[in-house]
Amino acid sequence: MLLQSTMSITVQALLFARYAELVGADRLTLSLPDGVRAGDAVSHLRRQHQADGLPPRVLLAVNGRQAAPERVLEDGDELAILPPLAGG
Amino acid sequence: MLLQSTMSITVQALLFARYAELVGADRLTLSLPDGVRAGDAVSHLRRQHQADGLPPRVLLAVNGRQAAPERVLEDGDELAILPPLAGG
Amino acid sequence: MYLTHQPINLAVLIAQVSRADHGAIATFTGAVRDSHAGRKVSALSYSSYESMAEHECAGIVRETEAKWPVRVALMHRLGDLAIGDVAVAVSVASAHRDDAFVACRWVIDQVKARVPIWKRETYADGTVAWVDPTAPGGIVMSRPDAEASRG
Amino acid sequence: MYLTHQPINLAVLIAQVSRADHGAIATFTGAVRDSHAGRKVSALSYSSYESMAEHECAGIVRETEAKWPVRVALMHRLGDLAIGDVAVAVSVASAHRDDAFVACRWVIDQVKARVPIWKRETYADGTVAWVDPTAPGGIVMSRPDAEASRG
Repeated sequence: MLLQSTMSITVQALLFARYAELVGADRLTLSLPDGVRAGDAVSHLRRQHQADGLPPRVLLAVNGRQAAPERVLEDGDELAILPPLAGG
Repeated sequence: MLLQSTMSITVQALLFARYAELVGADRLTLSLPDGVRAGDAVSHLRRQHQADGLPPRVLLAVNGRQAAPERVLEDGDELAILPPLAGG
Repeated sequence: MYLTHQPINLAVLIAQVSRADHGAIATFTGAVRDSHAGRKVSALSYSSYESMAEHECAGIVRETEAKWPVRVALMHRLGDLAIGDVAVAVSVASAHRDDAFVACRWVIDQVKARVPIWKRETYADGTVAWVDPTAPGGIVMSRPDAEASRG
Repeated sequence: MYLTHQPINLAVLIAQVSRADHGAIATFTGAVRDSHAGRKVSALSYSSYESMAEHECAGIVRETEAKWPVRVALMHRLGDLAIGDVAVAVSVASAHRDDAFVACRWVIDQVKARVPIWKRETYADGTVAWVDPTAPGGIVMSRPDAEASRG
Protein backbone atom coordinates (compact mmCIF):
# COMPACT_ATOMS: atom_id res chain seq x y z
CA MET A 1 0.00 0.00 0.00
CA LEU A 2 2.81 2.39 0.79
CA LEU A 3 4.23 1.77 -2.66
CA GLN A 4 1.05 2.37 -4.65
CA SER A 5 1.52 6.11 -4.80
CA THR A 6 3.79 7.60 -7.38
CA MET A 7 4.15 10.95 -5.60
CA SER A 8 6.37 11.09 -2.56
CA ILE A 9 6.70 13.47 0.38
CA THR A 10 9.58 14.26 2.71
CA VAL A 11 9.03 14.04 6.46
CA GLN A 12 11.47 14.83 9.25
CA ALA A 13 11.29 12.11 11.89
CA LEU A 14 12.39 13.19 15.37
CA LEU A 15 13.47 10.63 17.94
CA PHE A 16 14.01 11.33 21.60
CA ALA A 17 15.65 9.84 24.66
CA ARG A 18 15.58 6.02 24.58
CA TYR A 19 14.19 5.91 21.05
CA ALA A 20 17.04 8.07 19.74
CA GLU A 21 19.40 5.67 21.46
CA LEU A 22 17.63 2.65 19.91
CA VAL A 23 17.69 4.03 16.39
CA GLY A 24 21.12 5.64 16.75
CA ALA A 25 19.87 9.02 15.52
CA ASP A 26 17.65 11.81 16.79
CA ARG A 27 16.59 13.05 13.36
CA LEU A 28 15.98 11.17 10.11
CA THR A 29 14.71 12.45 6.79
CA LEU A 30 12.12 10.02 5.42
CA SER A 31 10.90 9.86 1.86
CA LEU A 32 7.36 8.48 1.99
CA PRO A 33 4.50 7.99 -0.46
CA ASP A 34 1.90 10.71 -0.69
CA GLY A 35 -1.06 10.06 1.61
CA VAL A 36 0.99 8.11 4.13
CA ARG A 37 -0.30 7.99 7.68
CA ALA A 38 1.80 8.71 10.79
CA GLY A 39 1.55 5.08 11.97
CA ASP A 40 2.72 3.84 8.54
CA ALA A 41 5.71 6.16 8.75
CA VAL A 42 6.71 4.51 12.02
CA SER A 43 6.39 1.05 10.43
CA HIS A 44 8.59 2.27 7.59
CA LEU A 45 11.14 3.52 10.12
CA ARG A 46 11.14 0.15 11.91
CA ARG A 47 11.87 -1.73 8.69
CA GLN A 48 14.27 0.66 6.99
CA HIS A 49 16.27 1.95 9.93
CA GLN A 50 16.88 -1.08 12.14
CA ALA A 51 14.36 0.42 14.54
CA ASP A 52 12.51 -2.79 15.35
CA GLY A 53 13.24 -2.06 19.01
CA LEU A 54 10.52 0.59 18.86
CA PRO A 55 7.45 -0.78 20.64
CA PRO A 56 4.37 -1.58 18.52
CA ARG A 57 2.47 1.39 19.90
CA VAL A 58 4.24 4.69 20.32
CA LEU A 59 3.13 8.19 21.20
CA LEU A 60 3.24 10.45 18.14
CA ALA A 61 3.23 14.16 17.48
CA VAL A 62 3.02 15.98 14.17
CA ASN A 63 4.46 19.47 14.05
CA GLY A 64 4.62 19.60 17.83
CA ARG A 65 1.05 18.50 18.57
CA GLN A 66 -0.04 15.03 19.67
CA ALA A 67 -1.39 13.08 16.72
CA ALA A 68 -3.14 9.76 16.14
CA PRO A 69 -1.48 7.05 14.01
CA GLU A 70 -4.23 7.66 11.41
CA ARG A 71 -3.09 11.23 10.84
CA VAL A 72 -2.22 11.74 7.14
CA LEU A 73 1.21 13.31 6.77
CA GLU A 74 2.01 16.18 4.46
CA ASP A 75 5.20 17.15 2.76
CA GLY A 76 7.52 18.92 5.23
CA ASP A 77 5.78 17.61 8.35
CA GLU A 78 7.81 16.99 11.49
CA LEU A 79 6.87 13.59 12.93
CA ALA A 80 8.00 13.11 16.53
CA ILE A 81 8.12 9.63 18.05
CA LEU A 82 7.87 10.02 21.79
CA PRO A 83 8.96 7.54 24.46
CA PRO A 84 6.75 7.28 27.55
CA LEU A 85 6.83 10.68 29.25
CA ALA A 86 8.86 11.05 32.42
CA GLY A 87 8.78 14.74 33.29
CA GLY A 88 8.06 16.20 36.69
CA MET B 1 -22.98 26.95 94.82
CA LEU B 2 -19.81 28.91 94.29
CA LEU B 3 -20.15 30.30 97.80
CA GLN B 4 -20.55 26.98 99.60
CA SER B 5 -16.83 26.38 99.85
CA THR B 6 -14.86 28.03 102.59
CA MET B 7 -11.46 27.50 100.92
CA SER B 8 -10.56 29.69 97.99
CA ILE B 9 -8.07 29.42 95.16
CA THR B 10 -6.38 32.03 93.01
CA VAL B 11 -6.60 31.70 89.24
CA GLN B 12 -5.02 33.89 86.58
CA ALA B 13 -7.55 34.62 83.85
CA LEU B 14 -6.06 35.47 80.46
CA LEU B 15 -8.09 37.36 77.89
CA PHE B 16 -7.12 37.78 74.25
CA ALA B 17 -7.94 39.87 71.23
CA ARG B 18 -11.60 40.92 71.20
CA TYR B 19 -12.27 39.52 74.68
CA ALA B 20 -9.41 41.56 76.16
CA GLU B 21 -10.96 44.60 74.47
CA LEU B 22 -14.43 43.72 75.86
CA VAL B 23 -13.22 43.25 79.41
CA GLY B 24 -10.69 46.06 79.26
CA ALA B 25 -7.87 43.84 80.53
CA ASP B 26 -5.79 40.96 79.25
CA ARG B 27 -5.06 39.46 82.65
CA LEU B 28 -7.17 39.31 85.82
CA THR B 29 -6.45 37.62 89.12
CA LEU B 30 -9.58 35.81 90.28
CA SER B 31 -10.24 34.55 93.76
CA LEU B 32 -12.56 31.57 93.42
CA PRO B 33 -13.98 28.89 95.71
CA ASP B 34 -12.13 25.60 95.92
CA GLY B 35 -13.51 23.05 93.47
CA VAL B 36 -14.67 25.67 91.01
CA ARG B 37 -15.03 24.58 87.40
CA ALA B 38 -13.61 26.50 84.43
CA GLY B 39 -17.10 27.34 83.15
CA ASP B 40 -18.10 28.71 86.59
CA ALA B 41 -14.99 30.90 86.58
CA VAL B 42 -16.13 32.45 83.30
CA SER B 43 -19.60 33.11 84.78
CA HIS B 44 -17.92 34.75 87.75
CA LEU B 45 -15.88 36.91 85.39
CA ARG B 46 -19.04 37.94 83.51
CA ARG B 47 -20.75 39.08 86.70
CA GLN B 48 -17.83 40.63 88.56
CA HIS B 49 -15.89 42.27 85.77
CA GLN B 50 -18.52 43.83 83.51
CA ALA B 51 -17.72 41.05 81.04
CA ASP B 52 -21.29 40.27 80.06
CA GLY B 53 -20.24 40.88 76.44
CA LEU B 54 -18.51 37.49 76.55
CA PRO B 55 -20.63 35.01 74.59
CA PRO B 56 -22.39 32.24 76.56
CA ARG B 57 -20.06 29.58 75.18
CA VAL B 58 -16.35 30.35 74.94
CA LEU B 59 -13.31 28.27 74.10
CA LEU B 60 -11.24 27.62 77.22
CA ALA B 61 -7.72 26.51 77.98
CA VAL B 62 -6.17 25.64 81.33
CA ASN B 63 -2.41 26.00 81.61
CA GLY B 64 -2.10 26.24 77.85
CA ARG B 65 -4.18 23.17 76.93
CA GLN B 66 -7.75 23.20 75.67
CA ALA B 67 -10.13 22.36 78.50
CA ALA B 68 -13.83 21.62 78.90
CA PRO B 69 -16.04 23.95 81.00
CA GLU B 70 -16.36 21.06 83.50
CA ARG B 71 -12.63 21.08 84.23
CA VAL B 72 -12.03 21.63 87.97
CA LEU B 73 -9.55 24.44 88.53
CA GLU B 74 -6.67 24.27 90.97
CA ASP B 75 -4.88 27.00 92.85
CA GLY B 76 -2.41 28.78 90.55
CA ASP B 77 -4.05 27.62 87.32
CA GLU B 78 -3.92 29.85 84.25
CA LEU B 79 -7.37 29.99 82.67
CA ALA B 80 -7.37 31.34 79.11
CA ILE B 81 -10.60 32.53 77.51
CA LEU B 82 -10.14 32.31 73.76
CA PRO B 83 -12.10 34.17 71.08
CA PRO B 84 -12.88 32.22 67.88
CA LEU B 85 -9.54 31.35 66.30
CA ALA B 86 -8.47 33.29 63.22
CA GLY B 87 -4.94 32.12 62.45
CA GLY B 88 -3.63 31.11 59.09
CA MET C 1 9.63 27.75 67.52
CA TYR C 2 6.67 28.04 65.17
CA LEU C 3 5.79 31.68 65.81
CA THR C 4 7.83 34.63 64.67
CA HIS C 5 7.60 38.40 64.64
CA GLN C 6 10.01 38.52 61.69
CA PRO C 7 9.24 38.06 57.97
CA ILE C 8 8.97 34.36 57.08
CA ASN C 9 11.78 33.09 54.89
CA LEU C 10 10.27 30.42 52.65
CA ALA C 11 13.64 29.17 51.41
CA VAL C 12 14.69 28.42 54.98
CA LEU C 13 11.42 26.59 55.63
CA ILE C 14 11.78 24.45 52.52
CA ALA C 15 15.44 23.71 53.28
CA GLN C 16 14.31 22.53 56.72
CA VAL C 17 12.28 19.65 55.23
CA SER C 18 14.37 18.87 52.15
CA ARG C 19 16.14 15.54 52.18
CA ALA C 20 17.76 13.53 49.44
CA ASP C 21 15.07 10.85 49.68
CA HIS C 22 12.14 13.29 49.84
CA GLY C 23 11.71 14.57 46.30
CA ALA C 24 8.19 16.00 46.53
CA ILE C 25 7.62 19.19 48.49
CA ALA C 26 4.22 20.84 48.84
CA THR C 27 4.26 24.32 50.31
CA PHE C 28 1.41 26.58 51.34
CA THR C 29 1.72 30.27 52.05
CA GLY C 30 -1.06 32.49 53.27
CA ALA C 31 -0.45 36.15 52.56
CA VAL C 32 -2.33 39.22 53.73
CA ARG C 33 -5.05 40.16 51.24
CA ASP C 34 -6.02 43.72 50.41
CA SER C 35 -9.71 43.16 51.07
CA HIS C 36 -11.89 41.18 53.45
CA ALA C 37 -15.61 41.05 54.12
CA GLY C 38 -16.08 43.55 51.30
CA ARG C 39 -13.81 46.13 52.93
CA LYS C 40 -10.46 47.44 51.79
CA VAL C 41 -7.82 46.34 54.30
CA SER C 42 -5.07 48.84 55.06
CA ALA C 43 -3.31 47.21 58.03
CA LEU C 44 -3.40 43.92 59.85
CA SER C 45 -2.10 42.58 63.14
CA TYR C 46 -1.88 39.02 64.51
CA SER C 47 -1.82 38.27 68.23
CA SER C 48 -1.58 34.93 69.97
CA TYR C 49 -1.64 32.98 73.21
CA GLU C 50 1.94 32.15 72.43
CA SER C 51 2.76 29.32 74.81
CA MET C 52 -0.36 27.40 73.81
CA ALA C 53 0.11 28.23 70.13
CA GLU C 54 3.65 26.85 70.15
CA HIS C 55 2.38 23.70 71.86
CA GLU C 56 -0.43 23.25 69.33
CA CYS C 57 1.90 23.81 66.37
CA ALA C 58 4.34 21.23 67.73
CA GLY C 59 1.43 18.81 68.14
CA ILE C 60 0.25 19.36 64.57
CA VAL C 61 3.74 18.73 63.20
CA ARG C 62 4.19 15.62 65.33
CA GLU C 63 0.77 14.21 64.40
CA THR C 64 1.29 14.89 60.70
CA GLU C 65 4.65 13.14 60.69
CA ALA C 66 3.00 10.18 62.44
CA LYS C 67 0.07 10.00 59.96
CA TRP C 68 2.13 10.25 56.76
CA PRO C 69 5.76 9.52 55.78
CA VAL C 70 6.57 13.23 55.59
CA ARG C 71 8.67 15.96 57.12
CA VAL C 72 6.85 19.15 58.11
CA ALA C 73 7.96 22.74 58.64
CA LEU C 74 5.50 25.36 59.88
CA MET C 75 5.79 29.05 60.69
CA HIS C 76 3.16 31.64 61.64
CA ARG C 77 3.94 35.31 61.84
CA LEU C 78 2.67 37.62 64.60
CA GLY C 79 2.52 41.40 65.01
CA ASP C 80 1.89 44.04 62.38
CA LEU C 81 1.83 42.86 58.77
CA ALA C 82 1.51 44.70 55.47
CA ILE C 83 -0.63 43.69 52.48
CA GLY C 84 1.15 40.86 50.68
CA ASP C 85 3.21 39.77 53.69
CA VAL C 86 3.25 36.03 54.34
CA ALA C 87 1.30 35.30 57.53
CA VAL C 88 1.64 31.52 57.58
CA ALA C 89 3.78 29.03 55.70
CA VAL C 90 3.73 25.23 55.68
CA SER C 91 6.19 23.06 53.84
CA VAL C 92 5.81 19.28 53.62
CA ALA C 93 8.37 16.97 52.03
CA SER C 94 7.77 13.36 51.11
CA ALA C 95 9.01 10.72 48.73
CA HIS C 96 5.75 11.04 46.79
CA ARG C 97 3.56 13.97 45.89
CA ASP C 98 0.27 12.46 47.07
CA ASP C 99 1.42 12.40 50.67
CA ALA C 100 3.03 15.82 50.39
CA PHE C 101 -0.16 17.47 49.10
CA VAL C 102 -2.56 15.72 51.48
CA ALA C 103 -0.39 16.34 54.54
CA CYS C 104 0.26 19.99 53.63
CA ARG C 105 -3.45 20.59 53.31
CA TRP C 106 -4.09 18.86 56.62
CA VAL C 107 -1.50 20.99 58.42
CA ILE C 108 -2.96 24.32 57.30
CA ASP C 109 -6.49 23.16 58.15
CA GLN C 110 -5.31 22.11 61.61
CA VAL C 111 -3.52 25.42 62.15
CA LYS C 112 -6.73 27.27 61.43
CA ALA C 113 -8.74 24.97 63.70
CA ARG C 114 -6.43 24.61 66.71
CA VAL C 115 -3.81 27.32 67.06
CA PRO C 116 -4.84 30.28 69.26
CA ILE C 117 -4.07 33.20 66.96
CA TRP C 118 -6.27 36.24 66.30
CA LYS C 119 -6.36 38.78 63.53
CA ARG C 120 -7.22 42.47 63.83
CA GLU C 121 -7.93 44.29 60.57
CA THR C 122 -7.83 48.04 60.02
CA TYR C 123 -9.79 49.19 56.99
CA ALA C 124 -9.19 52.07 54.60
CA ASP C 125 -12.13 53.97 56.18
CA GLY C 126 -10.40 53.85 59.59
CA THR C 127 -12.70 51.25 61.15
CA VAL C 128 -11.22 48.25 62.91
CA ALA C 129 -12.53 44.69 63.25
CA TRP C 130 -11.59 41.33 64.71
CA VAL C 131 -11.71 38.49 62.23
CA ASP C 132 -14.19 35.90 63.50
CA PRO C 133 -14.96 32.97 61.18
CA THR C 134 -17.99 32.12 63.37
CA ALA C 135 -19.59 35.58 63.00
CA PRO C 136 -21.99 36.57 60.22
CA GLY C 137 -19.82 38.29 57.62
CA GLY C 138 -16.64 36.93 59.19
CA ILE C 139 -15.80 39.95 61.31
CA VAL C 140 -16.85 41.65 64.55
CA MET C 141 -16.27 45.38 64.68
CA SER C 142 -13.86 46.59 67.30
CA ARG C 143 -15.32 49.05 69.83
CA PRO C 144 -12.53 49.74 72.29
CA ASP C 145 -13.82 53.27 73.09
CA ALA C 146 -17.44 52.23 73.60
CA GLU C 147 -16.37 49.37 75.89
CA ALA C 148 -13.91 51.48 77.85
CA SER C 149 -16.52 54.19 78.48
CA ARG C 150 -18.88 51.63 80.05
CA GLY C 151 -16.67 50.93 83.05
CA MET D 1 9.05 30.09 28.65
CA TYR D 2 8.37 27.12 30.92
CA LEU D 3 11.61 25.23 30.35
CA THR D 4 14.98 26.27 31.65
CA HIS D 5 18.53 24.95 31.79
CA GLN D 6 19.22 27.14 34.83
CA PRO D 7 18.40 26.43 38.49
CA ILE D 8 14.76 27.24 39.27
CA ASN D 9 14.29 30.24 41.53
CA LEU D 10 11.22 29.51 43.62
CA ALA D 11 10.96 33.07 44.96
CA VAL D 12 10.68 34.39 41.42
CA LEU D 13 8.00 31.82 40.59
CA ILE D 14 5.94 32.71 43.65
CA ALA D 15 6.34 36.45 43.00
CA GLN D 16 5.01 35.82 39.50
CA VAL D 17 1.61 34.67 40.82
CA SER D 18 1.35 36.81 43.96
CA ARG D 19 -1.29 39.50 43.90
CA ALA D 20 -2.84 41.57 46.65
CA ASP D 21 -6.19 39.79 46.24
CA HIS D 22 -4.72 36.26 46.01
CA GLY D 23 -3.77 35.37 49.59
CA ALA D 24 -3.42 31.59 49.25
CA ILE D 25 -0.46 30.17 47.37
CA ALA D 26 0.14 26.44 46.94
CA THR D 27 3.53 25.50 45.57
CA PHE D 28 4.89 22.14 44.49
CA THR D 29 8.53 21.37 43.90
CA GLY D 30 9.89 18.09 42.63
CA ALA D 31 13.54 17.58 43.49
CA VAL D 32 15.96 14.91 42.32
CA ARG D 33 15.94 11.97 44.73
CA ASP D 34 19.02 9.97 45.63
CA SER D 35 17.45 6.63 44.81
CA HIS D 36 15.00 5.19 42.30
CA ALA D 37 13.84 1.69 41.49
CA GLY D 38 15.98 0.43 44.37
CA ARG D 39 19.17 1.89 42.91
CA LYS D 40 21.36 4.69 44.21
CA VAL D 41 21.18 7.59 41.77
CA SER D 42 24.40 9.52 41.19
CA ALA D 43 23.47 11.73 38.23
CA LEU D 44 20.39 12.68 36.30
CA SER D 45 19.61 14.39 33.02
CA TYR D 46 16.33 15.69 31.58
CA SER D 47 15.77 16.07 27.84
CA SER D 48 12.73 17.34 26.00
CA TYR D 49 10.98 17.95 22.71
CA GLU D 50 11.21 21.59 23.60
CA SER D 51 8.83 23.28 21.16
CA MET D 52 6.04 20.82 21.97
CA ALA D 53 6.84 20.92 25.71
CA GLU D 54 6.54 24.71 25.77
CA HIS D 55 3.23 24.47 23.94
CA GLU D 56 1.87 21.85 26.35
CA CYS D 57 2.97 23.84 29.41
CA ALA D 58 1.29 26.97 28.06
CA GLY D 59 -1.86 24.91 27.47
CA ILE D 60 -1.83 23.52 31.01
CA VAL D 61 -1.45 27.01 32.50
CA ARG D 62 -4.21 28.41 30.29
CA GLU D 63 -6.60 25.53 31.05
CA THR D 64 -5.94 25.73 34.79
CA GLU D 65 -6.61 29.45 34.88
CA ALA D 66 -9.87 28.79 32.99
CA LYS D 67 -11.00 25.97 35.33
CA TRP D 68 -10.28 27.78 38.63
CA PRO D 69 -9.95 31.43 39.73
CA VAL D 70 -6.18 31.12 40.06
CA ARG D 71 -2.90 32.36 38.70
CA VAL D 72 -0.35 29.71 37.73
CA ALA D 73 3.43 29.73 37.35
CA LEU D 74 5.25 26.65 36.08
CA MET D 75 8.89 25.86 35.39
CA HIS D 76 10.64 22.62 34.42
CA ARG D 77 14.38 22.28 34.36
CA LEU D 78 16.32 20.46 31.62
CA GLY D 79 19.89 19.22 31.32
CA ASP D 80 22.13 17.76 34.00
CA LEU D 81 20.85 17.96 37.57
CA ALA D 82 22.39 17.01 40.89
CA ILE D 83 20.67 15.19 43.76
CA GLY D 84 18.42 17.68 45.55
CA ASP D 85 18.10 20.04 42.59
CA VAL D 86 14.57 21.20 41.84
CA ALA D 87 13.43 19.64 38.56
CA VAL D 88 9.92 21.09 38.41
CA ALA D 89 8.10 23.81 40.30
CA VAL D 90 4.44 24.87 40.21
CA SER D 91 3.02 27.82 42.08
CA VAL D 92 -0.71 28.56 42.17
CA ALA D 93 -2.22 31.63 43.80
CA SER D 94 -5.89 32.08 44.59
CA ALA D 95 -8.13 33.99 46.93
CA HIS D 96 -8.86 30.72 48.75
CA ARG D 97 -6.73 27.74 49.65
CA ASP D 98 -9.09 25.08 48.29
CA ASP D 99 -8.67 26.30 44.74
CA ALA D 100 -4.94 26.82 45.19
CA PHE D 101 -4.37 23.24 46.41
CA VAL D 102 -6.63 21.54 43.87
CA ALA D 103 -5.30 23.51 40.92
CA CYS D 104 -1.66 23.05 41.96
CA ARG D 105 -2.18 19.31 42.16
CA TRP D 106 -3.88 19.30 38.76
CA VAL D 107 -1.03 21.20 37.14
CA ILE D 108 1.68 18.80 38.30
CA ASP D 109 -0.42 15.79 37.29
CA GLN D 110 -0.95 17.32 33.83
CA VAL D 111 2.76 18.07 33.46
CA LYS D 112 3.56 14.44 34.09
CA ALA D 113 0.86 13.26 31.70
CA ARG D 114 1.32 15.65 28.76
CA VAL D 115 4.69 17.36 28.60
CA PRO D 116 7.30 15.57 26.46
CA ILE D 117 10.21 15.37 28.88
CA TRP D 118 12.46 12.38 29.53
CA LYS D 119 14.74 11.45 32.37
CA ARG D 120 18.03 9.56 32.16
CA GLU D 121 19.43 8.26 35.43
CA THR D 122 23.01 7.24 36.11
CA TYR D 123 23.42 4.94 39.10
CA ALA D 124 26.25 4.61 41.59
CA ASP D 125 27.27 1.28 39.95
CA GLY D 126 27.80 3.05 36.61
CA THR D 127 24.70 1.66 34.90
CA VAL D 128 22.34 4.02 33.10
CA ALA D 129 18.57 3.81 32.61
CA TRP D 130 15.69 5.73 31.08
CA VAL D 131 12.84 6.39 33.46
CA ASP D 132 9.69 4.81 32.01
CA PRO D 133 6.58 4.88 34.20
CA THR D 134 4.98 2.30 31.88
CA ALA D 135 7.79 -0.25 32.31
CA PRO D 136 7.92 -2.92 35.03
CA GLY D 137 10.10 -1.41 37.75
CA GLY D 138 9.79 2.05 36.26
CA ILE D 139 13.01 2.04 34.27
CA VAL D 140 14.45 0.62 31.05
CA MET D 141 18.21 0.08 31.06
CA SER D 142 20.17 2.09 28.57
CA ARG D 143 22.20 0.05 26.06
CA PRO D 144 23.75 2.57 23.70
CA ASP D 145 26.78 0.34 22.94
CA ALA D 146 24.75 -2.79 22.29
CA GLU D 147 22.43 -0.93 19.97
CA ALA D 148 25.20 0.89 18.13
CA SER D 149 27.06 -2.38 17.48
CA ARG D 150 23.99 -3.90 15.78
CA GLY D 151 24.06 -1.57 12.79
